[in-house]
Amino acid sequence: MKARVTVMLKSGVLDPQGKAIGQALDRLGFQGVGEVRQGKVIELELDETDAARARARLSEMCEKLLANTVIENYAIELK
Amino acid sequence: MKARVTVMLKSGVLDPQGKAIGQALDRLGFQGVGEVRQGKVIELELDETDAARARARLSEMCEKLLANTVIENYAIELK
Amino acid sequence: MTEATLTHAIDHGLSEDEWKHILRVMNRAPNLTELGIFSVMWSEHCSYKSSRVHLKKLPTSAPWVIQGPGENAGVIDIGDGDAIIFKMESHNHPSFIEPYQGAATGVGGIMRDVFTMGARPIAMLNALRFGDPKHPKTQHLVSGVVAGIGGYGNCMGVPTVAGEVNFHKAYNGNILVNAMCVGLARTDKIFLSAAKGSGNPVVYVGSKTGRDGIHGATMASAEFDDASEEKRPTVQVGDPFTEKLLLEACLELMATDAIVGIQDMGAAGLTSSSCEMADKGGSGIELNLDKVPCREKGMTPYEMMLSESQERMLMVLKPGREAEAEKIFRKWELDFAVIGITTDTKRLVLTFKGETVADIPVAALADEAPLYERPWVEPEHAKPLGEVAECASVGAALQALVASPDLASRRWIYEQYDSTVMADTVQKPGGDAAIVRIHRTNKAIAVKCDVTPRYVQADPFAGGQQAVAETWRNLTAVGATPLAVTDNLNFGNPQRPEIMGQFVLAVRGIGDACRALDFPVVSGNVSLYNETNGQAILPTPAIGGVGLMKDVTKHASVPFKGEGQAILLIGDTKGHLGQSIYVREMLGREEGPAPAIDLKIERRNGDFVRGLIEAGRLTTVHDVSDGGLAVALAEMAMSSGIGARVAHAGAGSRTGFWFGEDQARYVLAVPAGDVERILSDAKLAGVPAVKLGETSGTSLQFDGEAGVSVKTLKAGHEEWLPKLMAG
Amino acid sequence: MKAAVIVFPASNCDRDVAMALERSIGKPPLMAWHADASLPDRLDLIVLPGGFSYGDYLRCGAMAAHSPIMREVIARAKKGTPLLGICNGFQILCETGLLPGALMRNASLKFVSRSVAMTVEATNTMFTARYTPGQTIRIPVAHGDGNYFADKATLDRLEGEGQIAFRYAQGDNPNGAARNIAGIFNEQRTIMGMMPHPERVSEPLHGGTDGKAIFDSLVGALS
Ligand SMILES: Nc1ncnc2c1ncn2[C@@H]1O[C@H](COP(=O)(O)OP(=O)(O)O)[C@@H](O)[C@H]1O
Ligand SMILES: [Mg+2]
Repeated sequence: MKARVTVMLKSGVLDPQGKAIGQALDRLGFQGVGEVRQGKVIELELDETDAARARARLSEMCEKLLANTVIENYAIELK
Repeated sequence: MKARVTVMLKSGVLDPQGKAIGQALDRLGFQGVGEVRQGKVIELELDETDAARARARLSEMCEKLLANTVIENYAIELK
Repeated sequence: MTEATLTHAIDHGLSEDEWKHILRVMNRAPNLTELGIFSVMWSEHCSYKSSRVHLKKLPTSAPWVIQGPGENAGVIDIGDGDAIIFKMESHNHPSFIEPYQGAATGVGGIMRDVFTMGARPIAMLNALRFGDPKHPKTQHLVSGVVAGIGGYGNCMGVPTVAGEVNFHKAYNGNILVNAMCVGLARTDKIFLSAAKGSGNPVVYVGSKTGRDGIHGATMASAEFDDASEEKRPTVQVGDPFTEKLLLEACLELMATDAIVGIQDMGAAGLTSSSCEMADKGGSGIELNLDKVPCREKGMTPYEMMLSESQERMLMVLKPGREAEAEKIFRKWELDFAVIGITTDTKRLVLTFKGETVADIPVAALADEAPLYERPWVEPEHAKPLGEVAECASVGAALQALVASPDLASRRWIYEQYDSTVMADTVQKPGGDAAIVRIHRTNKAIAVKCDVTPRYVQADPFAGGQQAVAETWRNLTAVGATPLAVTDNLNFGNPQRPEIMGQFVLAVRGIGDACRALDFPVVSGNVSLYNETNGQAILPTPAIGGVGLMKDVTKHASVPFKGEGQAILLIGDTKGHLGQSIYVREMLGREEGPAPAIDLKIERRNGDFVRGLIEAGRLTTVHDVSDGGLAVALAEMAMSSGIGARVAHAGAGSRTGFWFGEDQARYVLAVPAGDVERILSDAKLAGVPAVKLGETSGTSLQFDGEAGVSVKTLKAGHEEWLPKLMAG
Repeated sequence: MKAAVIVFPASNCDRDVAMALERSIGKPPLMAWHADASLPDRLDLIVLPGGFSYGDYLRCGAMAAHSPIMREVIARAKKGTPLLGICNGFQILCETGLLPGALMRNASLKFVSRSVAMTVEATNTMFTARYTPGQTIRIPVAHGDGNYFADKATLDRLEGEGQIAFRYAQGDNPNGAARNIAGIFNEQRTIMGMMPHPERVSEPLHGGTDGKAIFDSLVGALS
């Protein structure tokens, strides 16, 4: 099973990278771009067929390693 | 309209971060994790209501700034 | 196996004559894998086919040279059993395509060249050339290249301590990224690349092999019809983490005596490393490609042999030592595989899935590689500069010059480089040369790289001499005794006689200066074809020098140390304005001859200054280079916040005096009471020396003009690059 | 005094901090490899050095925080063994939760390597006793992720409880850190994490010795 974990900074935590992208887009002439946030995406292959079990394992990976929950949220998608 | 751009290294391009994450998961005792790849995700607000136009603008942003198409692929999702 | 044809050969960048030559030495048509191997080994990059005849004429020996050109890097003796191993290398084209990764992998590559010989890297330098600051690509390239150099070097924990940066429109389509690595080893623990002996295991260590860097053109062959564009990344991604592990693992193994020979897999990876090791060892090598650690499925022998995946090494071990070596590499979580054996056949034999897929006499790849004496013409001599109007205000001109592209502060760049890791950096970026102490000793090396491309363009011979002289001068200015250089010769298309002429003459100039200054060339790199649509770069033979200071506490630096000190000028000032920054920036003229070089005078003046530093009589020195005397004084003032009052002290125009770029000059600041003795010592040594004025206040005052505030000068100087980079 | 420096894959200031410790203690510290699961019984100080452990991939310090030896380090720290984390070591301490907050990407988005001015905020600790209260010192930073972040309540608590060790001088904050924080303590003041590199200004040839007081303070308190 393929999974995708998206890790984003919590709202309220300043995201200078997102801000810099927004400014660069503006300089390049792209108008009407509102807030920009940048995060990480991690794609993994899991040898798991059960979705619930896969989710549980992925949550554990996120809590332990993939995200720093002091500053980041994560979301899990299975494909 | 909200959009999400995912930028991943092309397959075949070495992804040292993905590799290191895979090894770290393994050390943490998560077994059965296959290939791991890490990429970027960029979430944007666009003042656009037409999906086709939004896509076109996002593609242009990717080509010009968000992705380095020499080594990266990008995917666009509208929400 | 598909037999290769002339068309394949041409697709691989070989000429028809070279193809015929292959048929002759092979006595048959090669297959595609073999052709790929020939194309790489006979490429300009590996064979130096256009440059070798000329490089042979460079001076390469001195009593302190342990290893000259020909190995992965040059080695010099710095006493007490310590050796310095160093080399410079270019990553120009990849950095233009993908600035971050191109520059990063350039740094990684040159580090491997140095640690493969047994040295721990202790200092990094970089010589960068970008296009016109206003060119739409420049900002992106600067930011990517600098981040890439920092990203890799910082992670490795090696301080990046010096470099140089120029901007010129001639580099719009071809930037230059030259990185230099300096390492420290013991003289009795230097590792060479010869694969000596027969029956010794050939071992692959480091990262896995992927399809990195296999070039589009060479991929156009039938064997890969199903390989999609996706599968053929031509830009390599660096993994400094793995490189750091590889460094530590190699040094750990090198502490034993298990290694016969070792060589990094640089450009042309497995092909060049195995061929060169066999060639140097007078042996043969047989590789079983099934054993090569691969990152992707279905890799062909052709791909494995041509891959430029980074962070890999090839070693030949003494038989029976495999387990011990493997244990070390496993500890560092690196791939380790015995992939072959040395033989006495003097052939490179590759097997894959039980079949022989290549069988080539090693000599054919190495000794038989083509060698060209390309036709060349002497470039036209630069016309005399003609009249230059007297400048109205030295201070005002200076204010503009210190904020011009080639003179503005490089702080924005070097503050992205960790310059103090290893805790032995004594002079950080910002001095004439960087000083790095030899760990746990009281001695140090000084390092710097230099070239003034506009001089080389105007007069390749004098420009070549000048590049060496300026490097030598920068090392001298901090108090070091210059010992040896590495070079990175960046030029356009050598098949154009006028470019070849630049190359030949510049190399002669370099050789001449190195001979005169006892400053031999121990390693180097050539990068040709730096041109786009017939527009070549300025000829840019970068010189990287290393000097030694026996007592690190006796060194000099640029900033004024206090008010009331006397300012002296060492060396003769004729007021040479040809090719100066002044006429370029203030008058928009890139004209006139390059300054004349007199190496006897260079040496005499430099030896005098160094003698004073070594005697503990001098701690404030700055050499005079781009922008002339006024700029040198401004740099001393800006770095200290202390001003000066100085007056024209020679014949000729004020413009020439303050902004001329005559060579072999230094500015000193000394306690007022020492002036007389230093002037009389100079006279005895036959060294021109004159007092210009003294340090005072917070502004710089020339010939009684209204002073320019040092603070204002500094603001302009510091502002230019950050402004450019902020877009 | 017995000190140990933990070496992770791609630590790169381990040797530098060992030298600084050696100068202050008079003998070299023990170098402990990350894969070792145990540490010698009696240890007076554990140091997590700077560098790019695991390449700083994913997040700085994240992977090192989970390496085998960290379990032992955490156990010792909880029993009160003093722990000093410098740069990457500070990041690791935050990732393990031994210190609150997180070190985010520099606000400039660029690696920053330069000397910064900072003030000593607390001197009644084993790490900082040799400084004078409010002293301004200069120590180099070299990092890409030194932007200290914690929620308001945590920051208030750190300030209220005297858990701030160093602050960047006004106008010299190199990374955007909240409230100019350059270094912090745990509640018991047995753990200190800091972004600047004191080991790089610990002898005159470094161009400054402002960092040496940290090592001297530790020697004074622990031997
Ligand atoms: N790319 C770079 N990386 C590191 N340091 C640099 C770089 N470019 C310039 N510098 C530093 O900035 C200072 C000025 O450089 P340069 O003008 O080339 O010196 P000089 O005129 O003495 O040859 C030197 O200390 C040099 O080492
Ligand atoms: Mg200089």
